[in-house]
Amino acid sequence: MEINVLTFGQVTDITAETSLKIPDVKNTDELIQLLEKTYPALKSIQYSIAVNRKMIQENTMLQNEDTVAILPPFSGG
Amino acid sequence: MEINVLTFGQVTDITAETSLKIPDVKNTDELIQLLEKTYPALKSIQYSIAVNRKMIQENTMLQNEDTVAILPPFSGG
Amino acid sequence: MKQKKIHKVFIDGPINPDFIAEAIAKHSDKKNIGAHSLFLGQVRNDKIGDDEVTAIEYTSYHEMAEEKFHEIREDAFTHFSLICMHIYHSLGKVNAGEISLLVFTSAIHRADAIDACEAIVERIKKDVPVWGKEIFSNENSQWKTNN
Amino acid sequence: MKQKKIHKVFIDGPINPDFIAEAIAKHSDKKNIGAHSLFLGQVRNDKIGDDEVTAIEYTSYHEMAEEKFHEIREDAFTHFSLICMHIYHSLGKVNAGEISLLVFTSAIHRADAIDACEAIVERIKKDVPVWGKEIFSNENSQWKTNN
Repeated sequence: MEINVLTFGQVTDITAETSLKIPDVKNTDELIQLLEKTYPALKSIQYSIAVNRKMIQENTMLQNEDTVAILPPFSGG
Repeated sequence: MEINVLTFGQVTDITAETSLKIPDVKNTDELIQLLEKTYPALKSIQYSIAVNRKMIQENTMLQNEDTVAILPPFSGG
Repeated sequence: MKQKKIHKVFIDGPINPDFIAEAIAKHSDKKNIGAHSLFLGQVRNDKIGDDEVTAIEYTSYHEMAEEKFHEIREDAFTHFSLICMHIYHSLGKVNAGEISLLVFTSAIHRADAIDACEAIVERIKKDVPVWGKEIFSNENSQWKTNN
Repeated sequence: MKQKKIHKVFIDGPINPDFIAEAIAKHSDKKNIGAHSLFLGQVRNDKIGDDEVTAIEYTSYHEMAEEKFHEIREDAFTHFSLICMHIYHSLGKVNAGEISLLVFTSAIHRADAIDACEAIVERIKKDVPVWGKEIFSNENSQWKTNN
Protein backbone atom coordinates (compact mmCIF):
# COMPACT_ATOMS: atom_id res chain seq x y z
CA MET A 1 0.00 0.00 0.00
CA GLU A 2 1.32 3.40 -1.05
CA ILE A 3 -0.18 6.91 -1.03
CA ASN A 4 0.76 9.70 -3.44
CA VAL A 5 1.15 13.00 -1.64
CA LEU A 6 1.14 16.25 -3.62
CA THR A 7 2.30 19.55 -2.19
CA PHE A 8 1.79 23.14 -3.34
CA GLY A 9 2.86 26.69 -2.51
CA GLN A 10 4.16 27.18 1.05
CA VAL A 11 3.86 23.44 1.67
CA THR A 12 6.34 22.72 -1.11
CA ASP A 13 8.64 25.36 0.38
CA ILE A 14 8.69 23.15 3.51
CA THR A 15 8.86 19.66 1.97
CA ALA A 16 11.16 20.72 -0.91
CA GLU A 17 9.33 18.09 -3.00
CA THR A 18 6.13 18.52 -5.04
CA SER A 19 5.29 14.85 -4.68
CA LEU A 20 6.02 12.15 -2.13
CA LYS A 21 5.26 8.42 -1.93
CA ILE A 22 4.18 7.40 1.57
CA PRO A 23 3.75 3.69 2.40
CA ASP A 24 1.58 2.10 5.08
CA VAL A 25 -0.77 4.81 6.32
CA LYS A 26 -4.41 3.83 6.91
CA ASN A 27 -6.04 7.22 6.98
CA THR A 28 -5.42 10.95 6.60
CA ASP A 29 -4.84 11.53 10.32
CA GLU A 30 -1.99 9.01 10.28
CA LEU A 31 -0.59 10.56 7.13
CA ILE A 32 -0.67 14.06 8.60
CA GLN A 33 1.00 12.88 11.84
CA LEU A 34 3.76 11.31 9.79
CA LEU A 35 4.20 14.40 7.60
CA GLU A 36 4.26 16.79 10.57
CA LYS A 37 6.84 14.57 12.23
CA THR A 38 9.04 14.58 9.10
CA TYR A 39 8.45 18.29 8.39
CA PRO A 40 7.76 20.03 11.73
CA ALA A 41 7.39 23.43 9.99
CA LEU A 42 4.08 22.16 8.61
CA LYS A 43 2.59 22.63 12.08
CA SER A 44 3.08 26.38 11.83
CA ILE A 45 1.09 26.91 8.63
CA GLN A 46 -2.52 26.61 7.57
CA TYR A 47 -3.46 23.95 5.05
CA SER A 48 -6.38 21.90 3.80
CA ILE A 49 -6.44 18.33 2.54
CA ALA A 50 -7.91 16.88 -0.63
CA VAL A 51 -8.20 13.15 -1.24
CA ASN A 52 -8.42 12.32 -4.92
CA ARG A 53 -9.17 15.98 -5.66
CA LYS A 54 -12.05 16.28 -3.16
CA MET A 55 -11.64 18.45 -0.10
CA ILE A 56 -12.06 16.56 3.17
CA GLN A 57 -12.91 17.95 6.62
CA GLU A 58 -12.57 14.78 8.70
CA ASN A 59 -10.26 11.83 9.04
CA THR A 60 -10.65 9.76 5.87
CA MET A 61 -9.70 6.15 5.13
CA LEU A 62 -7.08 5.77 2.40
CA GLN A 63 -6.75 3.12 -0.31
CA ASN A 64 -3.64 2.02 -2.18
CA GLU A 65 -2.71 4.61 -4.85
CA ASP A 66 -4.94 7.36 -3.43
CA THR A 67 -3.69 10.89 -4.04
CA VAL A 68 -3.63 13.21 -1.06
CA ALA A 69 -2.95 16.90 -1.70
CA ILE A 70 -1.73 19.25 1.02
CA LEU A 71 -3.16 22.64 0.06
CA PRO A 72 -2.16 26.00 1.54
CA PRO A 73 -4.81 28.76 1.42
CA PHE A 74 -5.82 29.50 -2.17
CA SER A 75 -4.82 32.84 -3.67
CA GLY A 76 -5.91 32.76 -7.28
CA GLY A 77 -7.56 35.58 -9.19
CA MET B 1 -41.54 86.34 -23.51
CA GLU B 2 -40.81 83.15 -25.36
CA ILE B 3 -40.09 79.59 -24.26
CA ASN B 4 -38.01 77.05 -26.22
CA VAL B 5 -39.64 73.64 -26.23
CA LEU B 6 -37.59 70.58 -27.18
CA THR B 7 -39.14 67.24 -28.03
CA PHE B 8 -37.65 63.75 -28.25
CA GLY B 9 -38.62 60.20 -29.23
CA GLN B 10 -42.36 59.49 -29.26
CA VAL B 11 -43.07 63.13 -28.44
CA THR B 12 -41.40 64.23 -31.67
CA ASP B 13 -43.45 61.60 -33.51
CA ILE B 14 -46.52 63.52 -32.28
CA THR B 15 -45.35 67.12 -32.69
CA ALA B 16 -43.43 66.46 -35.93
CA GLU B 17 -40.97 69.12 -34.73
CA THR B 18 -37.91 68.71 -32.52
CA SER B 19 -38.16 72.29 -31.30
CA LEU B 20 -40.97 74.81 -30.88
CA LYS B 21 -41.10 78.45 -29.78
CA ILE B 22 -44.03 79.10 -27.45
CA PRO B 23 -44.87 82.70 -26.46
CA ASP B 24 -46.69 83.91 -23.37
CA VAL B 25 -46.84 81.00 -20.95
CA LYS B 26 -46.17 81.73 -17.29
CA ASN B 27 -45.47 78.24 -16.02
CA THR B 28 -45.10 74.61 -17.03
CA ASP B 29 -48.75 73.73 -16.31
CA GLU B 30 -49.88 76.41 -18.77
CA LEU B 31 -47.34 75.20 -21.32
CA ILE B 32 -48.47 71.59 -21.01
CA GLN B 33 -52.13 72.58 -21.33
CA LEU B 34 -51.32 74.48 -24.50
CA LEU B 35 -49.25 71.61 -25.94
CA GLU B 36 -51.89 68.97 -25.14
CA LYS B 37 -54.52 71.17 -26.78
CA THR B 38 -52.39 71.57 -29.91
CA TYR B 39 -51.26 67.90 -29.94
CA PRO B 40 -54.02 65.85 -28.27
CA ALA B 41 -52.08 62.60 -28.83
CA LEU B 42 -49.68 63.80 -26.09
CA LYS B 43 -52.38 62.94 -23.53
CA SER B 44 -52.08 59.26 -24.38
CA ILE B 45 -48.35 58.91 -23.70
CA GLN B 46 -46.10 59.11 -20.67
CA TYR B 47 -43.58 61.92 -20.48
CA SER B 48 -41.50 63.92 -18.01
CA ILE B 49 -40.50 67.56 -18.11
CA ALA B 50 -37.13 69.21 -17.74
CA VAL B 51 -36.66 72.95 -17.36
CA ASN B 52 -33.20 74.08 -18.36
CA ARG B 53 -32.03 70.45 -18.23
CA LYS B 54 -33.32 69.78 -14.69
CA MET B 55 -36.19 67.37 -14.19
CA ILE B 56 -39.19 68.96 -12.48
CA GLN B 57 -42.01 67.24 -10.61
CA GLU B 58 -44.28 70.22 -9.93
CA ASN B 59 -45.59 73.27 -11.73
CA THR B 60 -42.62 75.56 -12.30
CA MET B 61 -42.47 79.27 -13.17
CA LEU B 62 -40.90 80.04 -16.54
CA GLN B 63 -38.64 82.91 -17.57
CA ASN B 64 -38.07 84.32 -21.03
CA GLU B 65 -35.76 82.03 -23.07
CA ASP B 66 -36.14 79.07 -20.73
CA THR B 67 -35.80 75.68 -22.37
CA VAL B 68 -38.47 73.11 -21.58
CA ALA B 69 -37.87 69.55 -22.75
CA ILE B 70 -40.71 67.05 -23.10
CA LEU B 71 -39.11 63.69 -22.40
CA PRO B 72 -40.64 60.29 -23.08
CA PRO B 73 -39.41 57.40 -20.88
CA PHE B 74 -35.66 56.92 -21.26
CA SER B 75 -34.44 53.79 -22.98
CA GLY B 76 -30.69 54.11 -23.23
CA GLY B 77 -28.14 51.42 -22.59
CA MET C 1 -15.40 77.59 -9.56
CA LYS C 2 -13.99 74.17 -10.28
CA GLN C 3 -13.61 73.54 -13.98
CA LYS C 4 -15.59 70.51 -15.11
CA LYS C 5 -13.42 68.09 -16.98
CA ILE C 6 -15.40 66.94 -20.00
CA HIS C 7 -15.48 63.19 -20.48
CA LYS C 8 -16.68 62.28 -23.95
CA VAL C 9 -19.33 59.61 -23.54
CA PHE C 10 -21.20 59.47 -26.84
CA ILE C 11 -19.82 57.46 -29.71
CA ASP C 12 -21.22 57.50 -33.22
CA GLY C 13 -22.41 53.98 -34.02
CA PRO C 14 -21.44 50.75 -32.23
CA ILE C 15 -18.68 50.37 -29.63
CA ASN C 16 -16.13 48.03 -31.18
CA PRO C 17 -14.33 45.28 -29.28
CA ASP C 18 -11.00 46.80 -30.35
CA PHE C 19 -11.99 50.07 -28.72
CA ILE C 20 -12.71 48.15 -25.51
CA ALA C 21 -9.32 46.39 -25.75
CA GLU C 22 -7.62 49.78 -26.05
CA ALA C 23 -9.55 51.10 -23.06
CA ILE C 24 -8.38 48.08 -21.03
CA ALA C 25 -4.77 48.34 -22.23
CA LYS C 26 -4.57 52.00 -21.18
CA HIS C 27 -4.88 50.91 -17.54
CA SER C 28 -1.75 48.76 -17.49
CA ASP C 29 0.33 51.67 -16.22
CA LYS C 30 -2.04 52.24 -13.28
CA LYS C 31 -0.43 49.54 -11.25
CA ASN C 32 -2.40 50.13 -8.08
CA ILE C 33 -5.51 48.79 -9.84
CA GLY C 34 -6.43 45.26 -8.75
CA ALA C 35 -9.86 44.87 -10.35
CA HIS C 36 -11.81 46.06 -13.36
CA SER C 37 -15.52 45.56 -13.84
CA LEU C 38 -17.02 46.03 -17.29
CA PHE C 39 -20.63 46.06 -18.35
CA LEU C 40 -21.46 45.84 -22.05
CA GLY C 41 -24.95 46.37 -23.41
CA GLN C 42 -25.49 44.48 -26.66
CA VAL C 43 -28.43 45.07 -29.02
CA ARG C 44 -30.78 42.07 -28.94
CA ASN C 45 -32.74 40.72 -31.89
CA ASP C 46 -36.00 40.61 -29.90
CA LYS C 47 -38.81 38.93 -31.82
CA ILE C 48 -42.43 39.99 -32.21
CA GLY C 49 -44.23 37.30 -34.16
CA ASP C 50 -42.34 36.71 -37.42
CA ASP C 51 -40.55 39.98 -37.13
CA GLU C 52 -37.31 40.76 -35.32
CA VAL C 53 -35.23 43.74 -34.22
CA THR C 54 -32.35 44.26 -36.65
CA ALA C 55 -30.99 47.47 -35.09
CA ILE C 56 -31.59 50.19 -32.53
CA GLU C 57 -31.27 53.85 -33.42
CA TYR C 58 -30.21 55.92 -30.44
CA THR C 59 -30.93 59.61 -29.97
CA SER C 60 -30.33 61.78 -26.93
CA TYR C 61 -30.97 65.15 -25.35
CA HIS C 62 -27.28 65.76 -25.66
CA GLU C 63 -26.69 68.67 -23.25
CA MET C 64 -28.80 67.18 -20.48
CA ALA C 65 -27.34 63.70 -21.01
CA GLU C 66 -23.81 65.05 -20.63
CA GLU C 67 -24.78 66.78 -17.40
CA LYS C 68 -26.33 63.54 -16.13
CA PHE C 69 -23.27 61.49 -17.06
CA HIS C 70 -21.15 64.02 -15.20
CA GLU C 71 -23.39 63.77 -12.13
CA ILE C 72 -23.34 59.95 -12.24
CA ARG C 73 -19.57 60.09 -12.49
CA GLU C 74 -19.22 62.41 -9.50
CA ASP C 75 -21.62 60.30 -7.43
CA ALA C 76 -19.72 57.12 -8.27
CA PHE C 77 -16.43 58.63 -7.09
CA THR C 78 -18.18 59.84 -3.92
CA HIS C 79 -19.78 56.51 -3.02
CA PHE C 80 -17.13 54.04 -4.15
CA SER C 81 -13.39 53.91 -3.78
CA LEU C 82 -12.58 54.02 -7.50
CA ILE C 83 -9.36 54.68 -9.37
CA CYS C 84 -10.95 55.08 -12.81
CA MET C 85 -14.31 55.04 -14.47
CA HIS C 86 -15.38 55.36 -18.08
CA ILE C 87 -18.78 55.40 -19.72
CA TYR C 88 -19.34 55.11 -23.47
CA HIS C 89 -22.78 55.13 -25.09
CA SER C 90 -23.64 54.82 -28.75
CA LEU C 91 -25.70 57.30 -30.74
CA GLY C 92 -27.17 56.52 -34.15
CA LYS C 93 -27.64 53.03 -35.53
CA VAL C 94 -26.34 49.95 -33.73
CA ASN C 95 -27.14 46.55 -35.27
CA ALA C 96 -28.29 43.50 -33.33
CA GLY C 97 -25.19 41.77 -31.95
CA GLU C 98 -23.27 45.05 -31.67
CA ILE C 99 -22.44 46.89 -28.44
CA SER C 100 -24.11 50.18 -27.49
CA LEU C 101 -23.00 50.72 -23.89
CA LEU C 102 -19.72 50.26 -22.03
CA VAL C 103 -19.37 51.00 -18.32
CA PHE C 104 -15.83 50.39 -17.09
CA THR C 105 -14.78 50.82 -13.45
CA SER C 106 -11.40 50.15 -11.85
CA ALA C 107 -10.45 49.94 -8.19
CA ILE C 108 -7.87 48.60 -5.80
CA HIS C 109 -10.35 45.96 -4.56
CA ARG C 110 -12.96 44.05 -6.50
CA ALA C 111 -16.02 44.98 -4.42
CA ASP C 112 -15.67 48.68 -5.28
CA ALA C 113 -15.25 48.04 -9.00
CA ILE C 114 -18.14 45.56 -9.17
CA ASP C 115 -20.62 47.52 -7.03
CA ALA C 116 -19.85 50.83 -8.75
CA CYS C 117 -20.24 49.33 -12.21
CA GLU C 118 -23.65 47.91 -11.38
CA ALA C 119 -24.84 51.14 -9.74
CA ILE C 120 -23.72 53.21 -12.72
CA VAL C 121 -25.52 50.95 -15.21
CA GLU C 122 -28.76 51.31 -13.23
CA ARG C 123 -28.39 55.09 -13.11
CA ILE C 124 -27.74 55.32 -16.85
CA LYS C 125 -30.86 53.28 -17.67
CA LYS C 126 -33.00 55.35 -15.29
CA ASP C 127 -31.69 58.90 -15.41
CA VAL C 128 -30.04 59.65 -18.74
CA PRO C 129 -32.17 61.11 -21.54
CA VAL C 130 -31.36 58.64 -24.31
CA TRP C 131 -33.93 56.87 -26.46
CA GLY C 132 -33.65 53.73 -28.51
CA LYS C 133 -35.88 53.11 -31.51
CA GLU C 134 -36.06 49.44 -32.42
CA ILE C 135 -35.94 48.89 -36.17
CA PHE C 136 -37.58 45.64 -37.31
CA SER C 137 -36.79 43.43 -40.27
CA ASN C 138 -40.05 44.51 -41.96
CA GLU C 139 -38.95 48.15 -41.52
CA ASN C 140 -41.50 48.84 -38.81
CA SER C 141 -40.14 50.48 -35.70
CA GLN C 142 -41.07 51.00 -32.08
CA TRP C 143 -39.61 52.91 -29.16
CA LYS C 144 -37.71 50.69 -26.77
CA THR C 145 -38.69 50.62 -23.11
CA ASN C 146 -36.26 49.94 -20.28
CA ASN C 147 -37.11 47.86 -17.25
CA MET D 1 -23.16 9.37 -18.81
CA LYS D 2 -23.03 12.91 -20.07
CA GLN D 3 -19.71 13.78 -21.66
CA LYS D 4 -18.00 16.72 -19.96
CA LYS D 5 -17.09 19.39 -22.43
CA ILE D 6 -13.62 20.63 -21.54
CA HIS D 7 -13.32 24.40 -21.31
CA LYS D 8 -9.73 25.51 -21.31
CA VAL D 9 -9.31 27.99 -18.46
CA PHE D 10 -5.57 28.28 -17.84
CA ILE D 11 -3.49 30.59 -19.98
CA ASP D 12 0.27 30.75 -19.90
CA GLY D 13 1.25 34.26 -18.77
CA PRO D 14 -0.95 37.38 -18.79
CA ILE D 15 -4.36 37.72 -20.43
CA ASN D 16 -3.93 40.30 -23.16
CA PRO D 17 -6.49 43.00 -23.97
CA ASP D 18 -6.59 41.75 -27.57
CA PHE D 19 -7.57 38.32 -26.35
CA ILE D 20 -10.43 39.94 -24.41
CA ALA D 21 -11.50 41.89 -27.51
CA GLU D 22 -11.63 38.64 -29.49
CA ALA D 23 -13.68 36.98 -26.75
CA ILE D 24 -16.15 39.88 -26.90
CA ALA D 25 -16.28 39.92 -30.70
CA LYS D 26 -17.12 36.20 -30.83
CA HIS D 27 -20.47 36.97 -29.18
CA SER D 28 -21.74 39.28 -31.92
CA ASP D 29 -23.50 36.39 -33.65
CA LYS D 30 -25.36 35.45 -30.45
CA LYS D 31 -27.99 38.08 -31.04
CA ASN D 32 -30.22 37.13 -28.15
CA ILE D 33 -27.56 38.43 -25.74
CA GLY D 34 -28.44 41.79 -24.22
CA ALA D 35 -25.77 42.13 -21.54
CA HIS D 36 -22.21 41.08 -20.87
CA SER D 37 -20.48 41.40 -17.52
CA LEU D 38 -16.70 41.13 -17.36
CA PHE D 39 -14.44 40.98 -14.36
CA LEU D 40 -10.70 41.46 -14.85
CA GLY D 41 -8.18 40.84 -12.12
CA GLN D 42 -5.05 42.95 -12.56
CA VAL D 43 -1.79 42.38 -10.69
CA ARG D 44 -1.20 45.23 -8.23
CA ASN D 45 2.19 46.68 -7.29
CA ASP D 46 1.47 46.45 -3.56
CA LYS D 47 4.14 48.09 -1.47
CA ILE D 48 5.87 46.87 1.68
CA GLY D 49 8.19 49.58 2.92
CA ASP D 50 10.51 50.55 0.07
CA ASP D 51 9.79 47.37 -1.78
CA GLU D 52 6.99 46.64 -4.24
CA VAL D 53 5.40 43.71 -6.02
CA THR D 54 6.67 43.55 -9.60
CA ALA D 55 4.92 40.32 -10.60
CA ILE D 56 2.90 37.37 -9.36
CA GLU D 57 3.81 33.82 -10.28
CA TYR D 58 0.77 31.56 -10.40
CA THR D 59 0.79 27.82 -9.89
CA SER D 60 -2.16 25.44 -9.54
CA TYR D 61 -3.21 21.94 -8.69
CA HIS D 62 -4.18 21.56 -12.28
CA GLU D 63 -6.48 18.51 -12.25
CA MET D 64 -8.40 19.64 -9.18
CA ALA D 65 -8.62 23.24 -10.43
CA GLU D 66 -10.15 22.08 -13.72
CA GLU D 67 -12.73 20.04 -11.84
CA LYS D 68 -13.54 23.08 -9.67
CA PHE D 69 -13.86 25.36 -12.68
CA HIS D 70 -16.21 22.82 -14.23
CA GLU D 71 -18.30 22.70 -11.04
CA ILE D 72 -18.42 26.51 -10.81
CA ARG D 73 -19.52 26.61 -14.44
CA GLU D 74 -22.32 24.07 -13.92
CA ASP D 75 -23.51 25.87 -10.78
CA ALA D 76 -23.57 29.21 -12.59
CA PHE D 77 -25.74 27.80 -15.38
CA THR D 78 -28.03 26.25 -12.74
CA HIS D 79 -28.47 29.40 -10.67
CA PHE D 80 -28.48 32.10 -13.33
CA SER D 81 -30.15 32.42 -16.69
CA LEU D 82 -26.96 32.65 -18.75
CA ILE D 83 -26.31 32.31 -22.45
CA CYS D 84 -22.52 32.10 -22.20
CA MET D 85 -19.80 32.09 -19.62
CA HIS D 86 -16.03 32.00 -19.91
CA ILE D 87 -13.29 31.90 -17.31
CA TYR D 88 -9.61 32.46 -18.05
CA HIS D 89 -6.89 32.38 -15.41
CA SER D 90 -3.17 32.92 -15.85
CA LEU D 91 -0.46 30.49 -14.84
CA GLY D 92 3.19 31.46 -14.59
CA LYS D 93 4.45 35.01 -14.34
CA VAL D 94 2.15 38.02 -14.67
CA ASN D 95 3.68 41.47 -14.18
CA ALA D 96 2.10 44.30 -12.18
CA GLY D 97 -0.36 46.08 -14.47
CA GLU D 98 -1.13 42.89 -16.42
CA ILE D 99 -4.34 40.87 -16.23
CA SER D 100 -4.45 37.43 -14.61
CA LEU D 101 -8.18 36.66 -14.44
CA LEU D 102 -11.10 37.15 -16.83
CA VAL D 103 -14.64 36.14 -15.92
CA PHE D 104 -17.07 36.85 -18.75
CA THR D 105 -20.82 36.18 -18.48
CA SER D 106 -23.53 36.90 -21.05
CA ALA D 107 -27.30 36.87 -20.65
CA ILE D 108 -30.52 38.16 -22.12
CA HIS D 109 -30.94 40.54 -19.17
CA ARG D 110 -28.31 42.46 -17.25
CA ALA D 111 -29.12 41.20 -13.74
CA ASP D 112 -28.25 37.60 -14.67
CA ALA D 113 -24.96 38.56 -16.30
CA ILE D 114 -23.92 40.88 -13.45
CA ASP D 115 -24.94 38.61 -10.55
CA ALA D 116 -23.42 35.51 -12.13
CA CYS D 117 -20.12 37.25 -12.85
CA GLU D 118 -19.79 38.42 -9.26
CA ALA D 119 -20.72 34.99 -7.84
CA ILE D 120 -18.20 33.23 -10.09
CA VAL D 121 -15.37 35.58 -9.08
CA GLU D 122 -16.06 34.88 -5.40
CA ARG D 123 -16.12 31.13 -6.01
CA ILE D 124 -12.83 31.23 -7.92
CA LYS D 125 -11.07 33.13 -5.13
CA LYS D 126 -12.44 30.77 -2.48
CA ASP D 127 -12.59 27.31 -4.05
CA VAL D 128 -10.00 26.93 -6.80
CA PRO D 129 -6.55 25.57 -5.89
CA VAL D 130 -4.40 28.30 -7.41
CA TRP D 131 -1.57 30.08 -5.62
CA GLY D 132 0.05 33.40 -6.34
CA LYS D 133 3.61 34.11 -5.25
CA GLU D 134 4.33 37.84 -5.08
CA ILE D 135 7.75 38.71 -6.46
CA PHE D 136 9.21 41.93 -5.06
CA SER D 137 11.59 44.42 -6.66
CA ASN D 138 14.36 43.30 -4.29
CA GLU D 139 13.78 39.69 -5.46
CA ASN D 140 12.19 38.63 -2.21
CA SER D 141 8.89 36.82 -2.53
CA GLN D 142 5.87 35.96 -0.43
CA TRP D 143 2.73 33.90 -0.92
CA LYS D 144 -0.29 36.04 -1.69
CA THR D 145 -3.36 35.75 0.52
CA ASN D 146 -6.92 36.33 -0.72
CA ASN D 147 -9.55 38.12 1.30
